[in-house]
Amino acid sequence: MTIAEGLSFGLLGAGAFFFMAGSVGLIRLPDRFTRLHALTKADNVGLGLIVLGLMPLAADVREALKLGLIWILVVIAGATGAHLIAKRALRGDGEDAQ
Amino acid sequence: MTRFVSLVLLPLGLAAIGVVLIWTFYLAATGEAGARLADLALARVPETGVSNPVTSVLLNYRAYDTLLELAVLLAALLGIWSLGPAAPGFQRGGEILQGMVDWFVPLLILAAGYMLWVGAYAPGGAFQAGALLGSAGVMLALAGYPSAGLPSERLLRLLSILGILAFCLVGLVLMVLGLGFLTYPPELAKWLILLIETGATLAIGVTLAAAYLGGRPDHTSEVDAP
Amino acid sequence: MTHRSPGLLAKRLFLRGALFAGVWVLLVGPDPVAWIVGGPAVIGATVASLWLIKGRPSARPGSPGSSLSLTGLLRFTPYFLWESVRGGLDVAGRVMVPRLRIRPGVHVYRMRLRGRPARVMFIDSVSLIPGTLSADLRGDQVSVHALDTRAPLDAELRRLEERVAGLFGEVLDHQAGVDSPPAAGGAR
Amino acid sequence: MISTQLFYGGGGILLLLLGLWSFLVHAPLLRKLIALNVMGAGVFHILVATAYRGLDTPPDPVPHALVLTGIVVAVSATALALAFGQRLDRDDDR
Amino acid sequence: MIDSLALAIVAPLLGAVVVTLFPRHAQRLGVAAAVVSAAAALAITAVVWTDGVLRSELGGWGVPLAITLQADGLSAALLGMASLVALSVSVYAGGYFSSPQDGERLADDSRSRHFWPLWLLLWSALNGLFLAGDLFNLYVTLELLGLSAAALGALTGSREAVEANLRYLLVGLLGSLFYLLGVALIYTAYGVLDIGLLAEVIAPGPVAATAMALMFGGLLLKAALFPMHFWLPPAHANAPAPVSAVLSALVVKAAFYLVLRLWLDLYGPITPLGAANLLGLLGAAAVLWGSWRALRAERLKLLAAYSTVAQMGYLFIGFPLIAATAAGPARDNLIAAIVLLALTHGFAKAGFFLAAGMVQKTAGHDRIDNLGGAAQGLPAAAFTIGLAGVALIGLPPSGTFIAKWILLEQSLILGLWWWVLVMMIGTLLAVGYVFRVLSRAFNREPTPYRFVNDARAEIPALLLGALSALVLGLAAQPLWTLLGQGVIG
Amino acid sequence: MTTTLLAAFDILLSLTLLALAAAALTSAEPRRAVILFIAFGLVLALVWARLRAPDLALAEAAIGAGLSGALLLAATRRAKAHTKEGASGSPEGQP
Amino acid sequence: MTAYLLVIALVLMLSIAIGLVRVAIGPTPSDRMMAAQLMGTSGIGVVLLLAQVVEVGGLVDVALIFALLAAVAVTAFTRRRANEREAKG
Amino acid sequence: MSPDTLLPPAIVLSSLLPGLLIFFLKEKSHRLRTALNLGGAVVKLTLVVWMIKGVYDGHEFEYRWALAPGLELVLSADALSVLFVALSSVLWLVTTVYAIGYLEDSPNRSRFFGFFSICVSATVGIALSGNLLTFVLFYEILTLATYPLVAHRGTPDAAQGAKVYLAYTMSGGAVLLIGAIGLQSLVGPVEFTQGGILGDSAEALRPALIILFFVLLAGLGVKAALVPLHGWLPQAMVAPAPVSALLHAVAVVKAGAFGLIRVVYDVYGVDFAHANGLLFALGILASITIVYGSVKALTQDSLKKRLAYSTVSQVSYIALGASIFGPIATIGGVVHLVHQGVMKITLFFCAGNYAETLGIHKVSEMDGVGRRMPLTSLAFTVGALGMIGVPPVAGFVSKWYLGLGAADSGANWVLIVLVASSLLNAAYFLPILFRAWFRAEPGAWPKEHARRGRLETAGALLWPPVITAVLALTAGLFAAAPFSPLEWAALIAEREYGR
Repeated sequence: MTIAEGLSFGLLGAGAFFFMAGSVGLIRLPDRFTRLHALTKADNVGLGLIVLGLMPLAADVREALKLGLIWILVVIAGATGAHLIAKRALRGDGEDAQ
Repeated sequence: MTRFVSLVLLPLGLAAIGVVLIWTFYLAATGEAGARLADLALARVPETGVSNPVTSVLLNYRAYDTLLELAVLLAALLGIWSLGPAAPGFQRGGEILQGMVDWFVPLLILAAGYMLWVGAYAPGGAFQAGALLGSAGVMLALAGYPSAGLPSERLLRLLSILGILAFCLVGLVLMVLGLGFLTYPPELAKWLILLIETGATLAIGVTLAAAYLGGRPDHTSEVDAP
Repeated sequence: MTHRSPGLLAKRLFLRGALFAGVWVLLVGPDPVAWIVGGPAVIGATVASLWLIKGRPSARPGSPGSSLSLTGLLRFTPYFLWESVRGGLDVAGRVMVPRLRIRPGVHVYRMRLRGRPARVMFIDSVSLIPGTLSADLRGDQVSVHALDTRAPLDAELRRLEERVAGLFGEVLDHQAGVDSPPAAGGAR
Repeated sequence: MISTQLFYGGGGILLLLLGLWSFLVHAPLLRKLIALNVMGAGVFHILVATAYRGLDTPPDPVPHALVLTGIVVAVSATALALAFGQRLDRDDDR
Repeated sequence: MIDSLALAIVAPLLGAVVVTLFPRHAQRLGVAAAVVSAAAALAITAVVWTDGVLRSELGGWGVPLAITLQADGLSAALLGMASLVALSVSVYAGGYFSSPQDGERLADDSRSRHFWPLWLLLWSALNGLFLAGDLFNLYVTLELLGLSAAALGALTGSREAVEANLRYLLVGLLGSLFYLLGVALIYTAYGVLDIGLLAEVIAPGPVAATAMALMFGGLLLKAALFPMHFWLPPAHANAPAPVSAVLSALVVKAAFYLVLRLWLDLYGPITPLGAANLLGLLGAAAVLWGSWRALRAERLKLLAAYSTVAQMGYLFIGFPLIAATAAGPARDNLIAAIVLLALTHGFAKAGFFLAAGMVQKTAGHDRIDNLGGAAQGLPAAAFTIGLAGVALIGLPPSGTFIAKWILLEQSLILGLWWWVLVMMIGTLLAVGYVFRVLSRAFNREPTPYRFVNDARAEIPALLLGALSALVLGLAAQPLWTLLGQGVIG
Repeated sequence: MTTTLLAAFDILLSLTLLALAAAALTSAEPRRAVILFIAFGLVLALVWARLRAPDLALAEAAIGAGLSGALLLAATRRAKAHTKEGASGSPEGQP
Repeated sequence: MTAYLLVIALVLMLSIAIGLVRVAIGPTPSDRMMAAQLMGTSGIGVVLLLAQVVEVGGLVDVALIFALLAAVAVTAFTRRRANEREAKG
Repeated sequence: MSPDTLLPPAIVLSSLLPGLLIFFLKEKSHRLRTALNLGGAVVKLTLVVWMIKGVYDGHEFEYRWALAPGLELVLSADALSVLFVALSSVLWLVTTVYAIGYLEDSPNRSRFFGFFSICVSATVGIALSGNLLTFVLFYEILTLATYPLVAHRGTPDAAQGAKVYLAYTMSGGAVLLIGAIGLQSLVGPVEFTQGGILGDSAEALRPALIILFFVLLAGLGVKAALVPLHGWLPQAMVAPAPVSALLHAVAVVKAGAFGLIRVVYDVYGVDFAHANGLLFALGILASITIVYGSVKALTQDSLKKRLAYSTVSQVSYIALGASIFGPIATIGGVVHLVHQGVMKITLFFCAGNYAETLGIHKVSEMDGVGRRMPLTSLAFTVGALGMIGVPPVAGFVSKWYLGLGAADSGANWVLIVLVASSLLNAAYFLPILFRAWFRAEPGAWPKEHARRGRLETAGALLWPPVITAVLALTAGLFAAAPFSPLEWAALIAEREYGR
């Protein structure tokens, strides 16, 4: 196992851990807002670590950068989505309350 | 009685169908069909002008299917238009949403171009590209752009038929030249396919976005930004 | 297109075009033939991008437009990455223990950033740093939801805001009142 | 390879049955459309499973192309059906 | 080299494109496209007649990779019928949508705009379906057909129409999915999609049987065979008249064509008699139920729609007879008779609906009991309904008479008297419902009339009626010649 | 080892897919059904990816995540506003 | 390495499966939507891992599209039509 | 295609084409319509004369057109068909003239004359049918074309009558169709052949053939108004008088009776039918109908109804003739086809004249009508006496031959039927004549129309019954002359029995 592979091992494992943490948070946390915290933070970090872990395995630099681009997009989308959901919940949209 | 049917008879019937299907699928999959069309289709990919086998099938071996598929899309769009005007647009997006849209829409357009180009040699192609364009339209509609960034009705109509038009014209020209309908000469195949795919991408994108609006283009609505 | 000045338009055109061209190369690779499609795609993306911000002021009134600075970016990136990891760890730490360590609540923060991109960046980043989540924006009032209202939220947010300001080369107005009473109650 | 084919083919058949059941039992348009789409996914499963030839052999492109066409058709039909539904709702408003 | 097969599909398709592009001139461009399309399709019929089966492997790849287009006698016969009906409907639609009534000008104009492109797409799908030689390609044409048909059917915009056609759309989608599942199974088992190649390798067994059940199940749903007919009457009765004509005359017929095609090419030889008997049984039920409901219908178009259900039933009664007859002239006659029945019904029902549309437009409604004045004021329309009625009942000299004669004779020869009974009961019920309408045309009040009032609308309908009631009965022999190209004999 | 893991992955993937389908199909509440269906589309794309059909995965991702989801969600809002079937018009209604 | 990647993918699938529970139990539509978004993010991870396992390059593009469109569903979920009023008093 | 081949279709088309053209005429084009009507009738008559000559000289007129493999349209001429064709052509001409007068100024004449012409074309087609398929084909067309005529007036009565007519004839048509197809499925295409085609049929088929005979009988019996299938005929009285004439004398009931003759003689063959007891059954049925019709006629006050029941009775003489084994009775039956037609049409024309001119519809209103309308009443008297069988009117000849034939073949019970029927005929006709000639005129007629011209009524209404009455007399007086109906019937019988 090379150093790169070892690094990948660790990063991927950490990423998986964050994903699990996000999911557990999604289940355990008591309300919508707190769950959103889990989602945005844990998942973004998780994916980021996975992407980092996969970068050494990528065929070339371009491929690796593409992975990075994907992560940035996910982060922006995730943050925006969380903001929109939270805004809607906060403004107490009638439809939303069950 | 209806409860009995839906709770007892129907599940039993479905289970029976399921057993038969699984059994016959087992027989079919383990039968002697072997490689099916795979080997033949893969072997002749180099002659098709593109190196992505799926694109070879979609735009060369079975291009006629794809032509009709575009017609299906057009029919759906025309049907949607015939059902009346579009629903009212969305409220204007806030700063944050707008901030995302500002970047994602251009990127979607870029990605659509990427899909279109990459389809020749790797996974991707006109439909995926068109879907991305359409999604860009959806995103604009969601951000409060009343006509989802679509052009005027005239241009919209032109764009929506572009795929079929490119297909038919290429097919007919080749036919008149004596090659047969949609029989590309190998040296030109790559470019003809690209031409058709470009038309198809625009048509699919515009069609999906217009379909999302869910009604005929409103003559009075603003085309520009809100 | 009605951008305020031809110079600004040209600058934007160039910057964005270059950026999208870069993304194209990133996606497709340096294949010259690919520009047959890539050219129109980049142009399309650039035009769309300019069309989207057409007629919209690039900043809220009362401040010059902000523009991304390279040095700011170099300084901001590691900070942001680190804060993100911290945020992740923070959440993981709170939920992976038997008793949840949370005390959620909404906190209102007055944002001082003027430039549009900077504001968006700030709001998005709020959600990624530990314990905070941007939940609403009305004018300059940002409703921030916190996992733990006992944490020094204002300080954290102010630090983030300054970093973002630095990123966009903006000067923050220090007189603006930053402390507003936290909104009472939880999210329910 | 054959077991993977059978596994996913079987999954497809289950999806199909689920969708069919829902289509027959539930009246609202939205549920019927979802049911149809799930059924479609089931059929596509069978085709894609047929095309699969293991991790080392390239899959059969023909069923992939067929499924792609099928997906487009399904989307078109869904959009049209939703427009029908919208039209009916608008009539209700009047 | 001109590939006339591709041309017949591309012509209406390009027509649809052009009409979409210039909606303001939809009317004129549409009629022009209709003429070209009909010419292209009729040319195929003529060429098949003289030169035999036409084949074209698109893309030059050859089977099994390429999609085959193929026109044998059966395709050519239905193609010819479809072209004539379609052309008449196009001419009629020109009049139907452009004559405004009580300030509906604007709505009508927009309806006309939407009618033409969808109609040409539907036509293209029909031609494609009749010419297809590939199982999956058939799926695509079926979907195109279903989508455009449902959209057209809802053009009246009434709530009933939209509801009915939404149901039609959903049912059609379900049917297509079953069909596609069958195709998937076939491809898994045999690895080909070309019907000709498949016919060589298909073998009796559970796989073929299941695939057949699935494909037929889907198609029968689309063909509205009892008890899967529930969607048809409301959908057909609420559509605009030219659309009803097309739906009843061509669209359900297309599904039937496919069943017949698959039966003759693929499944007939490997299917047990029981399956055919089941088809016949359902057909018989359709005849009885459809005729009965038609008799009880209160509205003219609903009556016509239920009559379609019944007439589809007759077509399926042919299957047990075919299956029970050994190959030879008798079987050939049966096949030809069924095709003749389908063609006659196509012309008759189209004529019927077009005429009904005229009556409805004049009267402002289509309640049969109150139609007296309108029917008497429109002798040509009433006469058309009469001619079409003759064909629907099966009176001489319609094509139906000849076809029923052959079917009845063969059932008696085979000793299957129950089919005779069903057909005769259906016939008498048809007498009932047709004359219920016709009797309205004999009203007390004197109407100083002209025979033809609106030539553009009435002449096509009249010609269709005459084709079904006179020409096809007295000159059916050419059909045998046409079907001799690759189907029978 | 890889085979076993792959099998486990297949099973987990398919179970998730089936569970999502079942949940989506049994949801009476339209929005819940649609959200489940969107998730179903996501997982379906994973299945295509697993079966080496990247073209399909791309298409499913583009359609399922983008268009279909948005379309269906737009419809749920209306479905919510009109929970009960509207009264049908008169049977003799004229177009 | 492949085996390890598969293990990670399995863990991610598991997190998707857990998310499924939240979609099922809700209670608010927001919760379901959130969970669907989680599935999207995890899905991207799975796709990226699969890209290595089944060695199909195009799968990275699948992840790219997922990322680009991740926000569409959420946005569609939260937006209101122009003629709808805010429910809050 | 020689003229001999084309003559049969030409005879059919000579009325069909003008009929179709008439549909497209405007209501006002009175002259053109009249010209087409009369022109067609004259052309047809000319062609028929040509054909009579040809058949007499032994020419073969046969036209064949393949409808489908194994299904042929055959138009051919033998002595029997020529007899029927001649009858209908002559009566059509007369009826057309009458109808033009009768319908003057009434609405929807284009429609009326269009269907009228199709009706006659179908009748001629029936007469010229060379096989069972062709017969069925024209038989159904006849049904179809008469429906609009019966319904023509558009009154609720007319609609009801037309509905009943349709129900009876369509059911009959369906039964006939099954019979015809059944026969064809057993023995192949059924061509009408003198002496029948079943002579050498297999023994095993016999039961099926016997059943099919009764199926065919049931199908044909509806139009021939055999009891109990006669119910439509009295109901159809609501139709205008020319239509009644057409139904009773020229086309409909005649088509049924003609079909019976064809089936007995040219399909089953009289020997086969006799040997299997089919003739006897037919005879019984005919006898019952004869007596029943007469008894019912007695009780009718409505003139047209009385005439209608009289038709029920009289048409069955034809069937009776066919049912007695032996050439003499055959002559009687066949010649009655013509004689009944000529006499009955006279009676209906007269009834129409009474109704049109004076508004008389009932027997009880006819007091003294002879003085008011002498020529009409004279014609009526001739017709009525003929029906009773008083010499020298044509009816006597028919009954004479029927009686002679019955005695010859030993069916003495038939004589009783004949005598009883004649007495009944007298009982319902003589009171009418008595009222017309010997009762005093009432003060006013129910509804007298203004007199047109010098005559008792319009010329177009007056001359047709006078002509047909003269024809009825002539046919009786000169029964032995060449080309007389009797001579012709004898020729037919001779050929059928092959002696």
